[in-house]
Parts: sequence; structure tokens; C-alpha cells
Amino acid sequence: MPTPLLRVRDLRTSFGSGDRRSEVVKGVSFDLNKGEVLGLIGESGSGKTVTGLSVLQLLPDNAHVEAAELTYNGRSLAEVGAKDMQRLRGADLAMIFQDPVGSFNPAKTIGWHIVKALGRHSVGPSGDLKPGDLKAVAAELLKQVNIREPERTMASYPHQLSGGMLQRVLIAMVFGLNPKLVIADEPTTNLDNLVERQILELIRSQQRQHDTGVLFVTHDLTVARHLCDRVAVMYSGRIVEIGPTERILERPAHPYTAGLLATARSLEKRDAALYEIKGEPGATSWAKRCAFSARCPQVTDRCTAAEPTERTVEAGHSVRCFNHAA
Amino acid sequence: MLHNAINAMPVGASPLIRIRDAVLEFKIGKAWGAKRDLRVLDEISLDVNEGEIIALLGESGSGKTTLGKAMLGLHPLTSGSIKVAPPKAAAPRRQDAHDLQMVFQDPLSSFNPRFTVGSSIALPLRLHLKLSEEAIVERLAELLGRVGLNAGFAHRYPHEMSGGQLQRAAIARALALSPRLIVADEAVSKLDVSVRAQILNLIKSLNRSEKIAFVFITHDLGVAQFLADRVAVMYFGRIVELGPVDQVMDSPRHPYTAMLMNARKGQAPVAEEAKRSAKGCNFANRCPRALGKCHDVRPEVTAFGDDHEFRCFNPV
Amino acid sequence: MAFALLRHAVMRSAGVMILALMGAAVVFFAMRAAPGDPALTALGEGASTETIAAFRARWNLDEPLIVQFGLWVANALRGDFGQSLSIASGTDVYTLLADRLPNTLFIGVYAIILAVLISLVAGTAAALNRGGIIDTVATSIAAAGISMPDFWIGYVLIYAFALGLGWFPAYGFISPVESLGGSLLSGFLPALAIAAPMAASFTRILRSALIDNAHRDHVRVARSLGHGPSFIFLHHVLRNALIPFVTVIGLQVRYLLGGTVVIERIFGINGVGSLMIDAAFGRDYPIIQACALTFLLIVLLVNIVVDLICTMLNPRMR
Amino acid sequence: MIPVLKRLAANKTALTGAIISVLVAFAVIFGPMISPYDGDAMDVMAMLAPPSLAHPFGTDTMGRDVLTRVLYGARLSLLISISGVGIAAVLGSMIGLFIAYRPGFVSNVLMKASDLLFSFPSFVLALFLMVVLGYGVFNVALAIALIYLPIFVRLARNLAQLIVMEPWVQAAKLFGQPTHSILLRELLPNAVSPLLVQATIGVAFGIVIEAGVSFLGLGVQPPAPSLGLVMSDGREYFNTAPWVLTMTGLAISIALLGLNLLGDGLRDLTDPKLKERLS
Amino acid sequence: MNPITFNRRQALSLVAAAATLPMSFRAQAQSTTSQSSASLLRAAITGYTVINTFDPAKVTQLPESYVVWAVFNALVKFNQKMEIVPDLAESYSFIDPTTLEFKLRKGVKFHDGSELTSDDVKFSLERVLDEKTASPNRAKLSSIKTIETPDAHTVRIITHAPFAPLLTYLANTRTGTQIVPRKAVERLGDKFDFHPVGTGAYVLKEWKTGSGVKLEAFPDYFDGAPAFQTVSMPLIGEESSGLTALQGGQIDLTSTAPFASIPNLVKDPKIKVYKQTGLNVRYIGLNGRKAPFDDPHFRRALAMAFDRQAMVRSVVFGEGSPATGLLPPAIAKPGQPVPPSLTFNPAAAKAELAKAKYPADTEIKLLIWGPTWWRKIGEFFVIQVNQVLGTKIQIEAGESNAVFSRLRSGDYQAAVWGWLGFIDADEYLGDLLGKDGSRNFHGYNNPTFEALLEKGRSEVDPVVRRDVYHEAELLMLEDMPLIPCFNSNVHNLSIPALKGFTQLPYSNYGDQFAKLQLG
Repeated sequence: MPTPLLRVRDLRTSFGSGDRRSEVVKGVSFDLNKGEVLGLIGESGSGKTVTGLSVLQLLPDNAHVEAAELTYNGRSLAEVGAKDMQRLRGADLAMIFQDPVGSFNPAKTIGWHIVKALGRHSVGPSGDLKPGDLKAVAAELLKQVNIREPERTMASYPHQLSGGMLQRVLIAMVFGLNPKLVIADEPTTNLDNLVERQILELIRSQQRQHDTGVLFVTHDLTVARHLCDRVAVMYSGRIVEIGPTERILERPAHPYTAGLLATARSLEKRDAALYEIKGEPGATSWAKRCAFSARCPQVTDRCTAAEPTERTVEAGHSVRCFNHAA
Repeated sequence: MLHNAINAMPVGASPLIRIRDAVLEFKIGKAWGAKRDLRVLDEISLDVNEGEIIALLGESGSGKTTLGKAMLGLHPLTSGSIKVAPPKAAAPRRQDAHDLQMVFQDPLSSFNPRFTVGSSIALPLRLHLKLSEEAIVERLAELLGRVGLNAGFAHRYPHEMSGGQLQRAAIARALALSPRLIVADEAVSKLDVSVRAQILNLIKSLNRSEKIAFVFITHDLGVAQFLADRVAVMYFGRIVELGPVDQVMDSPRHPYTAMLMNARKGQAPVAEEAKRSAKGCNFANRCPRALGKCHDVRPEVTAFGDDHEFRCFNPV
Repeated sequence: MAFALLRHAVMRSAGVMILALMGAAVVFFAMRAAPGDPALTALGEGASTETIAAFRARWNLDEPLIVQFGLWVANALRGDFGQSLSIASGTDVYTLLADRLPNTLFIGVYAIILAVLISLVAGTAAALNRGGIIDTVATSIAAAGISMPDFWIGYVLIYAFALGLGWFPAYGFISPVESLGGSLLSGFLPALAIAAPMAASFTRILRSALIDNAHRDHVRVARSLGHGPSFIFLHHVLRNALIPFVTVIGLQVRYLLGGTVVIERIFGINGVGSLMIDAAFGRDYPIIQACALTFLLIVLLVNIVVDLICTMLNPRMR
Repeated sequence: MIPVLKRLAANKTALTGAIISVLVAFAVIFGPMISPYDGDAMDVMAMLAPPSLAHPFGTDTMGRDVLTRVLYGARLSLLISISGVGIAAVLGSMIGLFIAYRPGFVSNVLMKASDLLFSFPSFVLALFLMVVLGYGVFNVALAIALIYLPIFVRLARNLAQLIVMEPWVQAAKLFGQPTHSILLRELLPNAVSPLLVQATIGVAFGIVIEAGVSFLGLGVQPPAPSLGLVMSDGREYFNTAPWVLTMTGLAISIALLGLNLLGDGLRDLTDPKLKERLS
Repeated sequence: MNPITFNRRQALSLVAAAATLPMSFRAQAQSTTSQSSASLLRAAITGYTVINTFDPAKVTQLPESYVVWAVFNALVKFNQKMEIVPDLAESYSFIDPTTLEFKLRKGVKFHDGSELTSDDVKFSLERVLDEKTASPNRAKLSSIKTIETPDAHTVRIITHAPFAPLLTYLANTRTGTQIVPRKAVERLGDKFDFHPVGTGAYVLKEWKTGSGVKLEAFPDYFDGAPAFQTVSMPLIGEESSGLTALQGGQIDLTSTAPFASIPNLVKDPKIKVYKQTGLNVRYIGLNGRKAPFDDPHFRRALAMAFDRQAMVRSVVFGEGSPATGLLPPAIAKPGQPVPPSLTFNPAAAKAELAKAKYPADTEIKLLIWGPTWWRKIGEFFVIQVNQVLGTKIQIEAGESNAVFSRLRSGDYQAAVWGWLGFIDADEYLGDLLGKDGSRNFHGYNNPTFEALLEKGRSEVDPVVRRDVYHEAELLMLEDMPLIPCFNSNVHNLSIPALKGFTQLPYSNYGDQFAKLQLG
């Protein structure tokens, strides 16, 4: 197997200090290969967003990130200095955020944002760019994300554009920098159905065009179905199941994944009543128990006595559940 | 103050709410700047029948929430009418009590954070029913029970409850005065996936068992399909298609509905910004089937069968 | 954009004029309701009835109130605010104001500039050094600054920097018309006394606006794109923090101008403020009216300017 | 209430402010009782005595104990400021909430009137009102109330405009809750902490206004003790007895510092964006 | 990492840059500020800010007369020993008890270049007497019957009866007897108020309300050109501010000094203190036409209810003496005991109040004004009287002009007031309390008192005259139309370099500018 683009082993991220310290990511491990889209799926409190931010070191000062291994292209991100990390960001690692409106400085034009980002990394089709060319490159990038009037768009201020439009600009900007890895943090959650579909399509096509590795963070299984090569399902700070998308959608190994799928299926099948997972999600402890045990329909005594370890279902598909025969 | 645009209908009329040519315009612009009217509701005509669930389906800015609130009298209409059928039997409460209620999108802000959930639910009871304190406590427990919460939740403050629990409590509050209709505005979109199913099931069972009509506002086709008897698809203030849910979903006539259905199946629509049109069909600039006149002439409502209608010159 | 700004300015001015007219009405009618007959104040109780009648006719005091108000406004528009009744009997109020307004404006502008400079530096330093020594020192001084009434600061400054160190004149003010350097020097302490509480509050607002803006999403996005800290600070944080900063400056101008009143008195500056104090003691109604109105107009004008700056800073307001 | 106290204790600013404020309040309430001197009692033999154990702040030109005068003065100043700001807070908040809840002609007029008051420089308004109303304790309080009224109107309106859109207010409307009940039950409790914070800071500012007006001789009239009057005296004989001005100035500053810190701390605890909402 | 975490050095350099800012600009500004130069005298009028006119005939406010004496001259003036010596007159003599003849100096020029003639003198004095002029001093000169001008440099003043204070009145600025040029006055009309034309050493160059006066040396001054080309006279409302300005080097001379600072200033080598017993009186003026002061019992009760000795200590820091009557000690009959009605006597005061027809808690407002020590008179009075008698006197503060106009119009109950610069006993008793006295704001009218005043005016023998006024004063104190408090010392402060200043007990300095120099 070649070196993965991103290798994460036992990532733990906590906030605060002392008594008030709370762990949000509780030991997450995964690999992301070049040109691959990995869906990171989970509900609120599962730690999926924090996982993404931990990789890019974009968390606030009170956050504390530890990992047994956190490498980009074989290079340990933990050992990269602040200056180098700054250089890696944008050029190699980039991120698309959930709120397109907030992603732009309201006091600056769209064009300013793109030109400054391009100027920062001096990138473009020909490699080095003169400042004067940046505007043209920016316009070209906007065209690639199906923005019809790039000049007008560039002269606009963020509040003059819709969320979908802004997300498109952000995607153009991010992929225009040619990063190897993009973390997309619920980029479509705030968008309308049709726009969501367009944005997903856009990410997919840009990803293919640039052969970018994408970590796609979402709470929506159906979104993952159309976009991701593999999915990792998170629950309370850990990945409970990871594997190829089709495999997991067809034969989920974890009761939680199965429950989510059952609900989605019963919606599609127009059942009289929907399949329900009882209880509410949230950060629950994994100490000497399975965090999902309280909601699990298949719970056994073992689930509340010890922490389930990761088991391989088949090559590339593993699950954290006692009930699954190894 | 409420229902100033809503007149009582003659007794015996079948729909619960009858909306005719409802137009709602907001004035926008600064105090001294150029004002312009933004048409949020544009010639809406719709009946909501007793005991049915009707889904208002649409994207943000389509006017679905405004329409829901207008039904409740929270927004006065610019023109047109919304009429509410008078209650069939004299209900055991004061005359001005409102039997149209609402459940909101954000469960946390549905309750005044300074008071316990119980006291917020009890407020309409105290306001409109002359009940003893014991009776109120009893009624509170009963209401909470109906939405699957135990009576202990009455003493909790909103921030001490989870989203799902709060949404149940919000439904309990809406039920307090035995309403005939509840407008549920994106009532599950802020909830976690695994909790959504619980609330949707609850709403459906309340509708089936207690014959409470729901106007369910959503942008999620799946939810609409599961819950609704009928669906009204809205686009920039207009209802572009209205009909029984299966019929609309399985064989949409309006290109917009069709596009929504396709998107759900994974087919990306044409990338074009949604735009409001001054004269023609609002959807014309995104519509793959648009004709010349679509840009200039506003399509009128076309009936298709008894209960299916749409606004399109060139339907699918 | 220039046109839009101009139109915006015109629209704002129209609103301000209505407010100014309302203000004039309030000032006028309140003054009429105040105890004491202007005629008697001016002429004394012993004055003959003919003298009083002549005085009343001269100042339109025998017209109905609303007519008096109209005439007063009409005269005021022509710069005629009447004549002083007691403290400088017979002098045109306009002359008094024209003499003193430049001094007040000079000190006011001087104070604003000082306050803005101090707070820009202190606020930025504090935010950059959040939680550090500079931050603690700056915020503590700011808290102390807000807690000192300006007249008290005035004395501290006089005793420390004028009488103690001898760096600045202790009393009196050289008008900018006479000598700009002299006015800058003699105006420094009074301007600083007025500026100190303002600077303190500006510092705190700038500090918190900087910190607040540093946590905005677009800052995180900029970081994710690899922009460096100085770029982000300049273009994303400071740039955006200027909007609340300028807004607050606009709001605080009323306190600042209030401060000039007492400070003018303490430092012996012949400004509109000290004129108003003298007039208040002397119950010199025409002067009080004119001073109050002048101050109102200054605040309204400053508000227009602040509003325009905000509009330029914040594209969303255009 | 307990969690609030706990958070208060954790916030150094608020805690310092609270401690100073409590000490000042204690001194002002009980000080005059404990003090062996009468605020008015003259002792011409002991005039302008420097600070000593018997007279920690020294004595003034009439041989009155300056500390006792300051305590009485602070009591009066506080009373004036609190009543002024109190009136402004209650009235202003109600007007502000109403404006936010019921936009329309009446609200527009109220808002314009409030804006007008807000456009007068604070001290100019105070001076103007002192002339119109006449000098004296009650009128100073009234002037402070009028100066502070528009601030509360604006703040309450801005706060309520955010709350009015909240679903729970809409729900209340749907249940036919009467306007006064919506203002008092749904809006006020959720706007009250910023308003209280503003009131705390307002009391500090009210003291400044009172002291300033009285300092000029247009406010509280002698022989009633007022911080401004004591300072005005102290200024006159600063060369001979610098302690009168210095001690009184320091006393004022400490009291204001306490209130300001408390206000700031409370603001941080309740609403870090309060300042912006004022605009 | 926080994007706004800069390193400490960057933050420090910002702070340092800010700190040096005011200093760097100060260096720039200083080069442009002019320091006090030898040709400029800065003589501040402290404690007052109001000037209503510079017309000698109309002057009432103290600051006005400071300027008037620099711009005008009278026929005679006081020398340093308070003796009357010729000024515009070369000599004078009584031709008979009712005729006073002046020989005028020749070649005296007015500021407008015209020459002084006897006609100008006649015009000036008749102008004061003219009712249309509304001079506050008309009554003082009412004894004048006619003024004759036998030639251009001779003036004869003929009185109805022998008039004792005539020379004094002709010398004192506060009588408005300075000589003005007829032509200029007639030409300027009302404008003369602020465009005075005199014979004085200085010409008024500029006047700004509330701000001050600028004088320019008059090169043709008959007594020789003055040393200072320019005199600026800023008006400084507070005496302590005047001191601050003097200490800060912004002025050279003050017209008054804060009493509280005198003990310290005397020891200060950087300040020169001039001090003298003053010709003045501070009193509580009562309005005898209004309740409760239309009741003499009430008035007497108040007069005995406070300790004047303590008031002097407290209010003027011992720089004065308790009043023994209305007349300052310098002109009163010496060696007289303090009358009981001016002695602090709580028991007698209460007994007197008991006889009054008004209750103790009658509402009384006492007007106060001016610099702190003036206010303190009122404050001290109110505190002690209220304590002793249980009265409810309240204080109302005003500005001097406003209080004065209320006094004049009778719109008051009680007011702290006083006069400085009155030199003749008739000015005190006659002007303040005589029924035609132009400063009788008290409604006092006692025929016996009037008769005594009349007698005093025409009595030429100074000793007899003094006894007459003593008798009148004792009579007045029985009625107590006003409550005398104390007489205060007068002070001037200057920088030590100022030479040639002589302080006079009426504390005027306008006529001294010509003699001053910096050495």
C-alpha cells in the first residue's frame, strides 16, 4: 500500500484544562488516500468537525490536540512549526466550511478574497504569477465553478451574493490553490436542496479534476452515498464503523449505522411509521462501556461492562461492536 | 390583534382554513432610501382541510414559513383573504383562545429560557381555562405524557433538555388548548437524524389518533412524502404545484418539482441562481423547459384532475 | 458609489434637520417654561411699563408662543440669536458664539484625535497581548480612566504636568486663530482631560472588537488559506473592528462635548461651554438657548460624519 | 442565583468591582452613623487640619470632618444617581420594549424623541435642565434621568428587537397573551441583565454628572454635602490644604472604579456584545 | 494559535511609539509659543468675569473700574497715603464752602487726539447727573448745583450746600467722575460703552466678553509714555485659577488672591504678595419689603445668630476683621465697642426671633454668587444661623450680574453682598441705605437716619462729621436693614520681577500700569 495522503492514529482532542477539560475526539484513526473522498459521518457531539479542524490546527487556543500519528504525505503535522503549517495551509491542506456567508470578510469584495489567496501562494496554471494576472486567474476559476459573470461577482461584496454562490466561490478559491487535501465541513448543510446538489457535484468534479483527497464531514448518510468512496461513522468521539461506502450502505455492521440506514429506508419506502433509534445523541463516555449501549436495540451485558474494540468485518471494513462476529 | 385578516367562515364549510388570493408584501429599504415592496406571498389560494397533513415544500425564501404564519394571523395580508372555519362544538375555553397553533424550527428558542418548560406549557392553560392549580398540574402531566415525556420534565429549564425532548414539549404546549391545526415550521430540521424519526412518528400519530390537522413546512422531500397527505410546492412566493403527495412526488407536473425529485435521486440540476421575476414565471431562468412566454407572462393555475394543480405553461 | 454615498449623506442630513428642528423646539419651549420673565431679568423689576413693552415688542415676546418660536427659528437661521440679557447685556449672542465656537471645536477635535490615537495604540496593544502584562496594564488604566470625572482628571493634569513639571501652561488657552502651535500646546492638557475617559472607553471597545473579530469565521477561513498573522490582523481583524470602533466614537461624542463644558471652565478656555455655564448662572436665556442648540447641532453633524465613515467602512450599510 | 454568584466569583473584574462596591455601599450607609462627627458641625478651631487619625481626610475650612462630608456627600450623590438612573431604567426599558414589540407611529415618535434627547451632549443637557428646572437635589436626579433615558430606550429596544423574533414570543402571541404580559414575562426577563449592567455603569456616570453640576455650583446647593461641592471647596484651598481635593477625588474614583468594574464584569458574564447592541 | 497574538516586542514598540507622541509635538509647539516679553504686562482680573461697560458714568461692576482707571483720569486722585492729589487738574481750591475751583492741566490729549478742555469736564459731570445717563452714582453728586467754565482750563463746581465728600467722589473711580471727551461721546452714543476714549495711559484695544481686555500704551499720555506697550487683562472667574495661572507663568499680576492660600504664599519666594486692610464691607443684604425681612425682629435675630470672628477665620482665613458696623474700621469712629446687635449671642437672637411675627421655619432663600469665599460667607451664615435659630434658610447660587440685577429689581429675600472701593462714609451709609441711595436695595427709609445723613454731607469738620456718621450707624444697626459681616484684607499677587506696584486699600490697579516695569 502506498503512503496515505493523511494518516491519523489515535487522535484525541480536548478543550479547556484541569477539571473543566472535556475530550471531544476520543481516539480517532483513519487513512485518507490521494484522490479519495472519505465521508466522516456523525450527529451533533460526535466530534466529526473537531476531527477536521484538528488536522488543520485551526482550533482555538484552549484546544489540546494529541495523536499517536498525524502525518500528511508522511510528514508529521505535529512537528511542523507554526510558520511551516501556515505555508502548508492553502497550498497543500485546505478547508471548506459550513457557513459560506461567514467565510468571507464582509468588508472586502469577493475578488479581493480570491486575489489575496492566490497571491499568497503564487499559484496558477503556469506556476508563478504576476500580481496583474491574478484577477484574470480568479475570473477563470470562477468560470470553472459555473459562475457566469465572474467580473461582476468579483466586484460584489459577500452580502450581495447568495449562500450557494458564496460556497461556489469558496470552492473555486480552495481548489484553485491546488491543495492535495481538502477538508469539507458540512459545506451544504445551510443550503437549499437544489443548490446542495450542485455544490456536491461541484466538489466531486473539482476533486476529480485536481485528484484531491477530500475528507467530507457530514451528518447526512444520503449525501455520503453520492459523493464518498469510503465512509467513517462517528459516535461520541470515535469512529464506530469505517469502510467502503457501498459495503456499509448495503451491510452495515454497527447497530447505529444500521439504525440510521433503517430510518432513511423507511422514509423512502413510505412506511406508516419510521424506524426509530431511541434516545438522543450526544457525547457519552466510552469508559468501560459502549457509548451507544444506552440506545442500542441489541445491547447485551458485555456492552455495558467493557469498551468494544475495533474488529475487522472484512478487508477495509471494520467496526467497533461486540455483537459483530469477528 | 391576531387574525385581523382572518374572518370566520360560515358554519358547515368543509375546509378548516380557506386561503384566497393571499398577497403579502414587505416594505424593504431604509427610512429615507428608496423603498420597494418585496412580494413574499403571491396570489396564494389553498384550502387546509380538517384532520389532514399538508406539507408546504420549498427552499429558503420561497415564502413557506410566511404562509404558515399568515395562516395563524402572525402576518397581516396585503390583500386576499384567509378564513378559518368556526369550531364545530363549543370548546370548554374562552372565546378568544386560539385553536391554531405552531411548532417552531429551533426547539431551544421555542421556550422562554427564564421559565421552566412546565410553566410555559401551563401559561395558555392559566390564561384561557379556569382551572384549579391541581387541575393544571394534572393536565400538564397528561400533555407531557401524550408526547412521550414524563411529568418530571415540567420542572426543567429549556437548557436542561435535549433538542428532541424540547420539541416534544413544544408539541405538548401546542396541544394545550386542543387545537384543530398545528403549523409545524421545519420542526425536525434542527434535530439530529436519529431523533427526527421520533418526532415525525409522533406528529403522524397525533394526526391519525386525534385528527389534528398539520401544516408541515419543510424543504425535505422525504419528510414531506412520509408525513403529508397533500403537498404544496412553493417557489418565490407562489404555489407552483399542489396535490396529493404520491401524485406530486411520483409524477410531478411542474419542472421545479421534477427538478427537486431528480436532485434527490442524485441528479444535479442546472447551475443557475434562483431569481425572482418581475412579470413572468419565477422559475423561468432555471427551467430547462422554459418557453419564450414563460419569461413575460405569469402562468395561471392549471387543474390536473380533481385535486392536482400547477402553474406552468409547459408542464412535464 | 460616490453618488450613493452623496445621496445617503443628503438623506441623513434631511433626517438630522428634522431632529435639529425638534431640538430647537424643545430648547425654545423648555426655556419659555423656565422660571423668570426675560424682560424682568433684562430690565429689572423697577423698569417702567413702557420700557418693558418696548422690550417685549423688540423680542416678539407679546406674540403667541408658536409665532415666537417661528420668529426665533427664522432669526436663528440668519445667525441672529438675540442679545445677551445679563452676563454681557446687549451683546449679540451670535458674536459671543462666533468668538468662542472655534475654541470649543478646536478642543473637541483635539480631544477626539487624542482619544482615538491613544485608544488605537492601547487597544491594539492590549488585544495583541491578550492576557499579558500590556493587556493588564492597558485595561487597568482604562478602568481607572473611566472612573475619573473629567474635572478631577483636569486638576490632576494641571498639578502634575503644568505646575509640577512645567511642561504645559496651567491656565488659559491661546486661540488657534492666533497661534496654531500655541493652541496645540495650551490645548493639550484640556484636550487630554476630556480625552482620557473617552480614550479609556474607546480602548476597551477596540480591544473587545478586535478580540471578537479575531474569532469570526472568515478569520479561520483566512488562516485555512495560509494567510499570515499580520495580514489577517490588518485586513480581517483591525479593518472590521474599526466599524464598531467608529460607531462608538460617534455615540460617545455627546459625553466628549459634555466634558468640554467643565474643562473649559477649569482651564480658562473661552469656549461655548464656559459661556453656557456663565449663562446658566446668569439665567441668560438667549445665550443658553443658543449654546444648547449649538451643541446639539455639533453632535448631529458629528453623527452624520460618523455615519458616512461607517458607511464607507461597512459595505453592508450602503 | 447561586450559579450567577459562582460565575461572579470566577470573574476577577466583577469580583473586584463587587467587593469595592459593597465596601463603598457599606461605608456610605453606615459610615455617617459610625462617624463621630456631624456632617454640618463646624469647629472653627480645627479648620483645615491635615489628615490624622481623628480626621483621616483632614478637615475643611469650617472645621468639618472631610471624611464625614465625603460619606454624606457620597450618600447624597449615590441617592441622586440611583434614583435618576432608576427612573431612566424603568421608564426607558418599558418604552424601549414597547417600541420593539409594537412598531408603528407611536413607537416612531417615541424613538425620535429619545434620539433627540440622545443628541444633546450629556453635560449640556444637565446644565440646560438645571436652568429650566432650577437647582436642587430633586432636579439633579431628574436631569440624570433624562440624560440616561434614551440610553435605556435604545438598549431595551435593540435587545428586544432580537427577542421579539424569537419563537417563544410568537408562541405567546398565538396564545393570545396580552401585550403587558408579553413585555413583562417574555421580553423583560431576557433583556434584564444587560439593562442591569447598563444601570450599574449608569449609576457611576450619574455620580459624575451630579458631581460635575454641583462642582460648578448649579446642582446641589450648600450646605447640603455633595461630592462635587466638597471638591469645589477643596480646589479653592488646594495650595493650603491639598488633601481635601485629593482625598475626595480619590474617594470618587474608587467608588466609580468599583461600579465600573462591577458593570464590566457583569457585562462579560451576561452579554459580551452589549456595547455593540447600544449602537 | 490566535491570529492576533503578536509577540511582546511588537506590542511594546506600539506602546512606546504612542508614549513619545505628545512629547515630540510639544517640542514643536514650544518654539512657536511666545513667552512673556518685556513689552507685555499680563494683569489678570480674578474672581470676576463680567464687564458690561467701560463708560465711567455707568460702571458698577468691579472689573469694569480696573479698566476704567487705566483708560481714564479724573480731576484728582489718591496718592499712596490715600491723600487727594491733583490728576487732570493742576490745582484746586475752595473759593467758598460751596464753590470748588479746578485749574486744568494744559496739553492733555484724549486718545482720539483732541485736547482736554473745561467743557469736557463740565460735560462729564453733568452727564452723571443727567437722568438719561442712568448713572448709578447720580445720587452721590446730587449736591452739585451748577458747573461753570470761566475759561478752557478752569472749572468751578458749585454745590447747593457745603458738600463734604465732594473731592473724594471726584477722585474715586466708583463715582464715575472720570473725564470723557464731549465730542467723542456725542459721536459714539451707546457705542461709547465699549469704545471708550479717555486721557489714560492706555487705550482699549480689544475686549472679548468673558475673556478679557487688551490695552495698548497711549504714546501721548500726559504723564509720560508707559513702560509696557501692551497690557492684557484676562478675566479669570475663580481666584484659585488666577493663582494657578500665576504659578504656571501665564500671568504677571492678579487683582485678588484666594484667602486660603495667603499663609502659604507669603512664604513662597516665587510669588510676591501685597496685602492691606481693605476699604470694604461684606454683608447679608436683606429685602425689607418682603417677608420675613420686613420684620426688624427677624432681621436683628439673624444678625446676632452667627459668630463673625469664626466667619473671618473660616471664610477668609483670618484675612479680615469682624464688622463693628457698616463702615470699615479705617473710616469708622475709632475705639468704639462692638455693638451688641453685631455680637454673637444665641440667647438674645432666639429672644429676638420669638418677638418676630414670622415663625422660624419661614421659607428663606439666600442668594450667593461669585468665588468660593464669597459663597462660603453664605454657607457659613446659613449653617450657623440655622443651627442657632432653627431657621430653614436655603441657599441659591447665581452669577454676580444676575444676583446684582435681582438685588436691583428687588427680586430677592436675602443675598450675600459687599462693596469694595467706597472711600467716604456717605458712600456706605448714604448710598447703600439712604432713601435716595442708588444702591439701597433694602427698602430702608428712616427719617432720623436721613436727617443724620444730610447733616454728615454738609459738615466740613472731619471729626464732627465722623461722629455724625457714627450716630447714624448706631441708629441703623437698631433697624438692621442689612447684616454686616466683616471687612476683609485686600491682596494682589505678582511675579517677583514686577516692580513699582503700590497697593491701595481699595485694591485698584488700573492707574498703576503706567508705572510698572519688569526688573
